[in-house]
Amino acid sequence: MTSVSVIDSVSQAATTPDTPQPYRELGLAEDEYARIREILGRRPTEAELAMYSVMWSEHCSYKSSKVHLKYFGETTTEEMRAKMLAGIGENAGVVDIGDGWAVTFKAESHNHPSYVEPYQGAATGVGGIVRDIMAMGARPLAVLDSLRFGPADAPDTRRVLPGVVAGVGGYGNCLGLPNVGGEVVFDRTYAGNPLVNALCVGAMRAEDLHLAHASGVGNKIILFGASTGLDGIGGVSVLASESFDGDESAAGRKKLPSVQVGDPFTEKVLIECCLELFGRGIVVGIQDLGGAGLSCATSELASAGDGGMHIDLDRVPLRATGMTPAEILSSESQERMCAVVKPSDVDEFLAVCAKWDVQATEIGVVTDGDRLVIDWHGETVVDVPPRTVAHEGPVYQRPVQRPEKQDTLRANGSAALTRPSGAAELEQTLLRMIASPNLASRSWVTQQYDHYVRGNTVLAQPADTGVVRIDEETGRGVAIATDCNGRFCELDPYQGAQLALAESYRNVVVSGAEPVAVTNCLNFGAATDPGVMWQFQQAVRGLADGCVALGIPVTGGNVSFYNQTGDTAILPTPVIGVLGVLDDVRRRIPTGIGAEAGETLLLLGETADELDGSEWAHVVHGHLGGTPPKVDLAREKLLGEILIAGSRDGMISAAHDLSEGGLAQAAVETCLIGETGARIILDPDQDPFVQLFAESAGRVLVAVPRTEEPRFTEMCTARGLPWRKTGVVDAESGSLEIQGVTTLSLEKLRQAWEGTLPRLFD
Amino acid sequence: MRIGVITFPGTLDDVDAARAVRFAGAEAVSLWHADEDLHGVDAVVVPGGFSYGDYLRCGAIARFAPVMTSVAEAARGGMPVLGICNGFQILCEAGLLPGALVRNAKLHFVCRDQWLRVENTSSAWSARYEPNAEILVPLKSGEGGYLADKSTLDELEAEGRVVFRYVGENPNGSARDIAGICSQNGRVVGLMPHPEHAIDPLTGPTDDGLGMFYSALDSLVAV
Amino acid sequence: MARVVVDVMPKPEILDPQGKAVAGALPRLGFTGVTEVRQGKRFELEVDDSVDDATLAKIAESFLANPVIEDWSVRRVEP
Amino acid sequence: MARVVVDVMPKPEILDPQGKAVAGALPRLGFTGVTEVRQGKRFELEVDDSVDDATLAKIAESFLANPVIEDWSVRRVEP
Ligand SMILES: Nc1ncnc2c1ncn2[C@@H]1O[C@H](COP(=O)(O)OP(=O)(O)O)[C@@H](O)[C@H]1O
Ligand SMILES: [Mg+2]
Repeated sequence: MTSVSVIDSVSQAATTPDTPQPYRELGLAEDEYARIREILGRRPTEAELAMYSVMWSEHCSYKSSKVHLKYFGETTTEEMRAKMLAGIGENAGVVDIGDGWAVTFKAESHNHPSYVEPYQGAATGVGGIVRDIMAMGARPLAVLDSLRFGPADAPDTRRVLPGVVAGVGGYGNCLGLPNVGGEVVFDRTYAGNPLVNALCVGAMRAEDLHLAHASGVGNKIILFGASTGLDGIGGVSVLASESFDGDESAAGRKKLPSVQVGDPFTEKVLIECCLELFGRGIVVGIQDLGGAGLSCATSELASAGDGGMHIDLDRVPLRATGMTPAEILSSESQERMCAVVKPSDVDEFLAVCAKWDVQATEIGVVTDGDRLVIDWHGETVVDVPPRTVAHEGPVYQRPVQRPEKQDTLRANGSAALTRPSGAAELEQTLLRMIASPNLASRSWVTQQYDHYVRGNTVLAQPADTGVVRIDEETGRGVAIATDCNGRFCELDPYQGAQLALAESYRNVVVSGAEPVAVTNCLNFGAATDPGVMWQFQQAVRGLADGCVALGIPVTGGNVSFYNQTGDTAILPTPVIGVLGVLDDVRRRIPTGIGAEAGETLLLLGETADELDGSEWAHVVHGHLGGTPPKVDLAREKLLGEILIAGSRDGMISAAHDLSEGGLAQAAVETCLIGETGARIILDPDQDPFVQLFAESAGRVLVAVPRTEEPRFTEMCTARGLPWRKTGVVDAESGSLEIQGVTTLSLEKLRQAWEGTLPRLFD
Repeated sequence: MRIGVITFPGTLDDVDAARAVRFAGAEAVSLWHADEDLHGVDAVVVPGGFSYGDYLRCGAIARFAPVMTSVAEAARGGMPVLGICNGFQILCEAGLLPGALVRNAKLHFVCRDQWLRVENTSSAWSARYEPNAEILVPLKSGEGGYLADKSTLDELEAEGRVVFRYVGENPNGSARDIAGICSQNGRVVGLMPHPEHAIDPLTGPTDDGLGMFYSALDSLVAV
Repeated sequence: MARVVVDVMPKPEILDPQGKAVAGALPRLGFTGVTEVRQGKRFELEVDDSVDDATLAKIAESFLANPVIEDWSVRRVEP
Repeated sequence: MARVVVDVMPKPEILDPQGKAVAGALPRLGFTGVTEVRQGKRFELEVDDSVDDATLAKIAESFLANPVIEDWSVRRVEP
């Protein structure tokens, strides 16, 4: 490798305009490459080409989604914005939750790496999102993971799922972050393309918000955390093979995997180190190193600041020998952060890092002017206007076309499917449904996650929402849930996105928390497919319009395109996370019944004959078609207000929202989680099958102490929320009775509900 | 009373252990792994987590930390020491307790609420419980299977040094359902489950874990 | 019957947090002079004589190791 | 400089859940004829020539292995 003597410097590039460059292999289009040449007034150096190519990738530049995502900003009103301290465009959105506390949360996808190497892919997905939260100056509080796999009984799912779950747990558990929720969904469209979306929530005092800005000429740039190696340089290795022409070892690099191995211990000490640095007030700006590594961190810090930046790449601690500047700049080695520090604070900064045994190196300085300049072995290898790398990437107006098959899909409703009739068939359907992979207990998964660590988890799986205490004195805390029903989105992406929002919102309000903000992780097929872009556009609009109706803003999110196996795209999967606030977590409403003797069960909301796209149609008939349940966001909001009021006044002893699997599923879960029996009395005027299995939105099953029943139902009536007394808690019976249909012992229900995942994956 | 809580790089449950100490009415003193000084504490808790990432073997690196030299010496002098989860692993690695902890039988990390029976009520950390009391506390570990050779196990049983035993299905393949043991003099106790996460029904399954911390305070007063 | 050893090691360019932790700890324990450590797995298999080398390679490649991040080697040893 | 390999294996009398899991999975993947599997660790160390065999043994015995549950062996190999 010592055979390379020529560094592709800026001056070299200026004098060799015709050197052919492998921009296509790096994923740049002809016109994109031309634009880089135009910006620079010469050909880019290898290092510059590497930087532009990673930063202008779909993942970093949002080039296909930008024009649609704008809609979030356009629809956010001043009122919705009132509590937002930082929004879209920052590393993560930040909201004011009162009492001087600010909360930040964000989700990110790590889909493809998790297919290639399930354990490490999922693990580094968690690691990456946690660093995003730290880059806001927050202490990470908890994580959630939203997962999608191929059919539960497919052999490859047996490879992918256990690895992903172990990876999420392995990393998160070792960081000491409680896992407080998520999803596990199976559908054949995810078979060659699982989804691994990780969400992290963090908290800070509002005045400690650290934005990623490199301001103040003369301030130092410090890289700290792990060394930089050859991990994840993927495509950039073509550059190495170009310049190391004929060199065996370099040619070998072409095969480098774009998979990284995580080191959660290093991240754990990095967290503690960052928090101590924040506490001492010696961080001017901070940025995590995620996808696109140093390219991203340096160009984003410089472009958001008020000056330029000079980096001495020779100072970056390396783990591999013979790395080129392009490789160093695009390495995705994990567990690294970059900070901007005043010269007078550098010694203190380094001392804190030394205390935590965290490697830290001054690699550059904030300069006058507006260029990002990077030197290597005494030559300048990068000299660019940083905004052109970080913020002024290409923007595409991709063709959008509603697919023709959409009409056929919608016309093919579930009405023609054979429904169970009679008590015996209903009972059999219920047992089959609760044991089906999408409805069965998730405890095989969630038992692998520590939800106790740090002692602030007030609700976690199998509750509808995770609730974490932030302030031990006052009891202030947050509730958070993620949801998406991809089948509904396939039938109608606009409405499907709103249904996902509605469900996530409902999951938060059933804990008694007040929703304040929304994040998302939008997983779709290929952006080059006009039908996929239509799904995307519709989902974004549905979500944004839904947020306006609910009065809470989208504060950030993530887009993942190209999730498909061959030509088959995944179900459109806009995972929606809703964050809520509890002024005192002691008033949280649990999910299981039985906390008080003799509770009454009430069903809030209305049930319609809505079974298109339902779990029942999927499990029993393998059917998907028709129109999804209707959404009424005003009703969802009212439902939320009533649950919050009920929680404040201590009128509700348990609440569980209805979603996939309908009332039957919710009733079984609330009994099993509460380890208490109940009797359900169906409405004689409505089809029992519809009542048990329809998936109408806007419904919650609540348990109220008998003494509170009149007061609570009067409140519902007065505010126009339909409710129906639908049963009683029966602590003595040890069974769930659905009057006129069946009586099933909790033991039998538990076996059916809990047996499935262990049977498939142990 | 002052109870020290050690923090190694990678320790996670130190804040919880400190909170439990405070809930029990004592002062929690944080002890740093690199500092030999025990700052005059009356007892020590070695909390859970993943010290140094636990990549080699749980507790294998932490036991060499300077603070552990002092803890070992103090333990020999009769100071109550409680090792929880990773702390238990560290005490075994350090030779303060016999045996070793290995991967769970099903190879998965397990986080769940676990019933335990208190079988020894004379140790420094269990005297507050009724004999054979059953308590519910979280268990969360990937390498929680307790192992020792047969003669060691027999000796532990014969000397009544099995302090806590799992009730119901064995969660991790531990020999003889052992969840926690103590030293010969009953001053050093190690267990895999987490009493410090069972101090308040708001954030844990019960407050059954507080008894361990009260026990230590009792034993200190009695001395 | 034959005894087979399969060694699985992290690829040289891939981060090895386990080896790193060991290497970092050694000087603290008073052992100097160890400049690098990599940690992998060792499997010892008892196999019927019917199992040929190609099958062993397949077991190693497709199951015991993940070739994306790990190298492996198989050898028969004296029992 | 020398390259040293340290193998650490669970003692024969100790239950080895990892090895058992591998042995159990192989037939499901269509591999028959493997009758027993044990899983341990392999360390590769680069050491200065100053490090003698006694020191290596001490590193293995006191640190890389837990003699309560594991056996170890050390050997120098060609680089
Ligand atoms: N991958 C996961 N990680 C953590 N928790 C999960 C995961 N999948 C499901 N859960 C939890 O299991 C419980 C049941 O999940 P689910 O049925 O999807 O809830 P819901 O229908 O209320 O959204 C919830 O508490 C959820 O947070
Ligand atoms: Mg729910």
